[in-house]
Amino acid sequence: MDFIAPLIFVILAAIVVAGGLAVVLLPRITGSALSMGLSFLGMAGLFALLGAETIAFFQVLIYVGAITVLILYGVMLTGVAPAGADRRLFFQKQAGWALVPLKFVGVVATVFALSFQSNVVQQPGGDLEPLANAVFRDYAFPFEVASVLLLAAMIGAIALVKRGDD
Amino acid sequence: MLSVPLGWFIAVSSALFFIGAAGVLVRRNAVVILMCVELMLNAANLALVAFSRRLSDATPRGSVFVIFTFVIAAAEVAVGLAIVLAAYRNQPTVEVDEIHELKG
Amino acid sequence: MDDTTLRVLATIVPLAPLAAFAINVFFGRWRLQHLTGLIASAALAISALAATGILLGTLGRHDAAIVMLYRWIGVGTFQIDVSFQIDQLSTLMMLVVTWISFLIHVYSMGYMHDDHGYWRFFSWLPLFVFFMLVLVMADNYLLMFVGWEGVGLCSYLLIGFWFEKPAPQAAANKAFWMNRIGDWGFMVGVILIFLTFGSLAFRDVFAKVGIAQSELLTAICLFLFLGATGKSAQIPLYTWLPDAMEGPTPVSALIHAATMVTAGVYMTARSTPLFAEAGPALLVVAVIGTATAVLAATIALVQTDIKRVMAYSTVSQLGYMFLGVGVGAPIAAMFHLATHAFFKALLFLGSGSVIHALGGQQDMRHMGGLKPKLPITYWTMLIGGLALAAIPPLAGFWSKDEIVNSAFFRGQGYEWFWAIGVTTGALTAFYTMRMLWLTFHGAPRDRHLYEHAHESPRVMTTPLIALAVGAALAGLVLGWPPDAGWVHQYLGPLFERAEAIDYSRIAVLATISAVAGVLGLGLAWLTYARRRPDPERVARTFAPLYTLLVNKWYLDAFYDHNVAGAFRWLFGASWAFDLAFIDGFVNKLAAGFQIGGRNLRRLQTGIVGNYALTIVLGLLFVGAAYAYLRLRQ
Amino acid sequence: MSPPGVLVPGPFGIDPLVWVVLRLLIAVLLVVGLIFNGALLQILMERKLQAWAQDRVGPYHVGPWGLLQTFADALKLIGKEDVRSRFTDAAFFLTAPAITFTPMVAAWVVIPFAPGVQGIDINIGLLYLSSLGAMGVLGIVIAGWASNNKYSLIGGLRSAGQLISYEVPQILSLVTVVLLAGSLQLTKIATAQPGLQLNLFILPAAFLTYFIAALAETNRTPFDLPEAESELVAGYLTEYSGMRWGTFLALTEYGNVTIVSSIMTTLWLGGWNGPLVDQAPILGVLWFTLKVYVIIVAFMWIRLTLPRFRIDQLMNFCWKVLIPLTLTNLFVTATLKVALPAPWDLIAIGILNWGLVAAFIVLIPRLQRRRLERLRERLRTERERTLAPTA
Repeated sequence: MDFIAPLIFVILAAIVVAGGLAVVLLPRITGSALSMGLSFLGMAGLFALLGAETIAFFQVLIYVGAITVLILYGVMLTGVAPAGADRRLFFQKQAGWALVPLKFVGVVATVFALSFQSNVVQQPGGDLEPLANAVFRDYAFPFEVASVLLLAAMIGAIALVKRGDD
Repeated sequence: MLSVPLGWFIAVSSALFFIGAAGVLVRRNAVVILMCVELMLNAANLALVAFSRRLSDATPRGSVFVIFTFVIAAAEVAVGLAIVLAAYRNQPTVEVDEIHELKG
Repeated sequence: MDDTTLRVLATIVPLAPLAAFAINVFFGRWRLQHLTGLIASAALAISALAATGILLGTLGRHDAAIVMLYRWIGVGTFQIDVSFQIDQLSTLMMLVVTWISFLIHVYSMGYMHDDHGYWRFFSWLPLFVFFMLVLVMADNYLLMFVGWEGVGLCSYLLIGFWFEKPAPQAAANKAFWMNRIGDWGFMVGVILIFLTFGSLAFRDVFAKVGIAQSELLTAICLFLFLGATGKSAQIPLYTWLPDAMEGPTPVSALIHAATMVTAGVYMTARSTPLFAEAGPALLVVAVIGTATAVLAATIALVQTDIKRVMAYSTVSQLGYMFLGVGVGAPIAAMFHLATHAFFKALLFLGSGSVIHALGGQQDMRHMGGLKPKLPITYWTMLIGGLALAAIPPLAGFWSKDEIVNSAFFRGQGYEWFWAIGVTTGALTAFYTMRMLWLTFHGAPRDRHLYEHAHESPRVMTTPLIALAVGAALAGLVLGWPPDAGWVHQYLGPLFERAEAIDYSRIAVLATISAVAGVLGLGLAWLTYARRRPDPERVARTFAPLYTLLVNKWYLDAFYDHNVAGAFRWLFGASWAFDLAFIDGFVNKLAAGFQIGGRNLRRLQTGIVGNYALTIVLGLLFVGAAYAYLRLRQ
Repeated sequence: MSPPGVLVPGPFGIDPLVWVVLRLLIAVLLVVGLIFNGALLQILMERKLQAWAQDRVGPYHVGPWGLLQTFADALKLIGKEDVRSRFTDAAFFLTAPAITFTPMVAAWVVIPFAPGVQGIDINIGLLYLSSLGAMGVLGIVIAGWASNNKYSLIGGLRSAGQLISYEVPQILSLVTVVLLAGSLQLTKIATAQPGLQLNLFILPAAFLTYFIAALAETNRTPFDLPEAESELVAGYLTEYSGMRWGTFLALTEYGNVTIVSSIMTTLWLGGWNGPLVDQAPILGVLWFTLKVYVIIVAFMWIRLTLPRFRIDQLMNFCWKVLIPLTLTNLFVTATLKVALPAPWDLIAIGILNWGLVAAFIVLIPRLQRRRLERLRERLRTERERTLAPTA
């Protein structure tokens, strides 16, 4: 069975990275949104592989179920602009110029990361209870603050998109 | 039974992070930029969970931070989209380099 | 009683009023309307029965039971629980609060019957009871503070109940501000307690009382007492209470006579272990209490508004309670608190009944001769008045006497407190008699009102009778024999006995104060019934004194002009300073930034991508620097 | 059932590795069979019930009493020509049915039919089900988008709004039950309701809110706005035909109905619990199926009884009625659970829950009546204003 976990990992990692690349490279914005959803799903799979099932399902619930749909909503409400990539090129050039060292650093980081050879340990019994204990006991106060943040974001979003006349 | 080295996860995480960062730089559509930011957040999440599982404390601190990241991501998308919509209503475009009304 | 039953009962006691509040505030407006009063009263009945159950179940018990509901705050070592301390003190308070509240709720169903804010009234009133119960049941200072603020809020809401009129609004604001000053003191006290003892739970703090420096402890106690003066209307923060009479009369009876204003006394009694070690703090309490008692009693002599007489009387009686705590007799203070709750609630409700009968007229100069018209009100108020005047064997006599006697037995110059207390007792008797006479006896001064006066409905008179029975008998039942009565045996284990009691002299002292009371009564009767001396002539003869009293010793005016003026001056000065220095500096700085910004704004392209690029470049720089430092190691 | 990934020897001496694969195959076949047959059965049931309620005969041509009608329909759908408009967005148009169908199938994994008869008994079963429920929205939005048709787009967007909104009361109702059971594991929740101590009696308000939210989540009447034929033709389904349509409507919708019914059965009706289950665990499947079908019939009954909401009513109902109600319920339940000791909390929670149900039943007609009156009032004043100059 030793080969199964790496195999699953490779498949999921491919999904995640390919999805991420598609987000950036696909010309159509709906395509980007869907590939983002795919990438998120793969990420959920990676979480599950790490033994963090609770996080994995939260990932599906929040990212796939809510954020992707929200983004699709945004896409549909703003209309799909034609992919006019050739209107103002100077910025793209700058970015491309910046990408060279960026990619270089990325590669270095990847190589560096591959030197972490110790295996990830999987604890028995899932991560629900330790997570719940941590969030609601040790991190109760930050959790409350986070909920206030969400509330503020919600009110802010409503205030931003509310039209003056209704 | 799980025999995937930690480094692999970190490698995927960093790859996704830089893909996201590149997307933020290259794409001009504000909604796509939002998506790329989400990708970067996700990459960070993966690193957090991976390290957290590796450390195997009694309290999975990394996972807790991931939950906070979820909150931040949700808030960020809500507010970000609201801003994009408001800007779109003002001037029907979502290309970030055409929205520079606030330029001083 | 086993723990589970106790837990359930202790939860029911505060939750029943809270539930009534929740139901009434959410549904009262549309669906329940005139059921709200019934709901609130029923909830209070449940609460009162549960409190009685707790009393019966814990009678033999000497240690405090802690009922922990849940951990409220647990951040590191800072741990606050929502938990109740059920001991003799809190049980006594629970009983007083729930039963008096129940009677007043029933009374209010009649009194507020035609008010369009009926449901609102019966939403705030149970909410008040809930907070009051939290205050008295709390086992730590922070939870107590929650109740403390909560009752303040409800007091504010209920004083300003008729907010469409300007006077209640102003009174509510005044009460709020005055209380704010006191609450500030209380809050500082609580913070100091936490910093000193590292805990806020009563049992931890009292156990560790020895570790604090004496000066610090004195400061803590004085700050706590500042809070008490605010809530319990003592000098210097008493002026809000008479104005609070703008609220509906049941509110005055419940909040501003029987329960909330006694919170300060309760808190001070609860903190006795702190005060006992705190050097001069107790003396301050005693002095302030006595001064307030005298001052308020003298003002009450000349008031013409029936409710204001009561209000100043309340301030004065609260002064007595603080005197009791101050001379080291918290049991006597609590005893007086309990009996006072009965007779003062009774007097307020009775005057409410009179006001109700006269269609809202509160001025005693328009009353008179109402005795045949309002027989039940008259007789019950007479009992209440005599109890207030401390005529034996009514309730007030036993408790007040005990307070002043404790001062006497303390010796060492404390006899002065006794002398002032007894004199004030005579004053009390005088204004009580004056109030009763002007209201019920003599010739009717306003024919029209007199003709239309009518006795209140059953729902209002029944609580009056119940309270009258309490006012008549509570002292004897709870306090006989002196210093060894039920209340002493019950509360005894909580407080160390301050002084040895010389029983042979009690009889003499009691006779003296009884005589003082009768003297006061007689003098008032002579003055107002026989007109010998004629009150108007007395007022003319002692014109300066009379003016002083009518103007409430000019203290209100002093606050309005001097204190407020001083603050206004301070604010003006700080504003000027602000303009000249801080703003000037900021303006210069801003000018500098403006020039800089004019030149730097070229960096601002307005293109988001550029900014993102800058961020990435910064990130790269930081990463490179980190890598360089790591590699050099 | 054994935890995933652990090799257990199969029956009849089958090799462990082979047994893993075999078990997977059997499970997949079982679930697929269940879904297909369930959908066929339920469509027939619904049509027969509708006919019965409307005093008609219903399908009766194919097979005895029309029993084979839906099989014939299915055959027709599969055999139909695959028609697709040229202006649709091919890739998305083709994947959308799969996106909604897949999470529905995946959800069956954790449904506990009887002790031991369950795909996998994970300790976060409810979270799993909720997250899968959230995924289905994506397919509907994509379908609406890819159809390149205004009706479809509006249907898809409406659906997304509806599903996201109603997810809130749905999950809040679930959390209320989880609070009492103290677990997210479906089997534990089911076994926490011994005998007649069903959650239905303790938490009827949560059941009611979940039921309503589930109606909305499965796009059933009175919440079937996304496919409201009178205003949107067929909503996001307009451009679909053949088996793609069948996957969307027949399989996914009925499959989702079955799943939410199973969740309700497990959470509120005690799952497989019933007479004689201790002796013969396999009987649990029977009880479970019976309970599920009772709820499904209730779904159909509601469809027969109630007219459709308007979109603003739908949103108002969710945000102004359902969410406050579920929040109150959750808050009260949590408070009581913490505040009171063991036997008392259940009693108090039960009483309060029934009170909430009563309040809900009293309140809703009142609110509706008031809305109606206000509407009439407005119409009348408007009419008067327009008529005034002529009169």
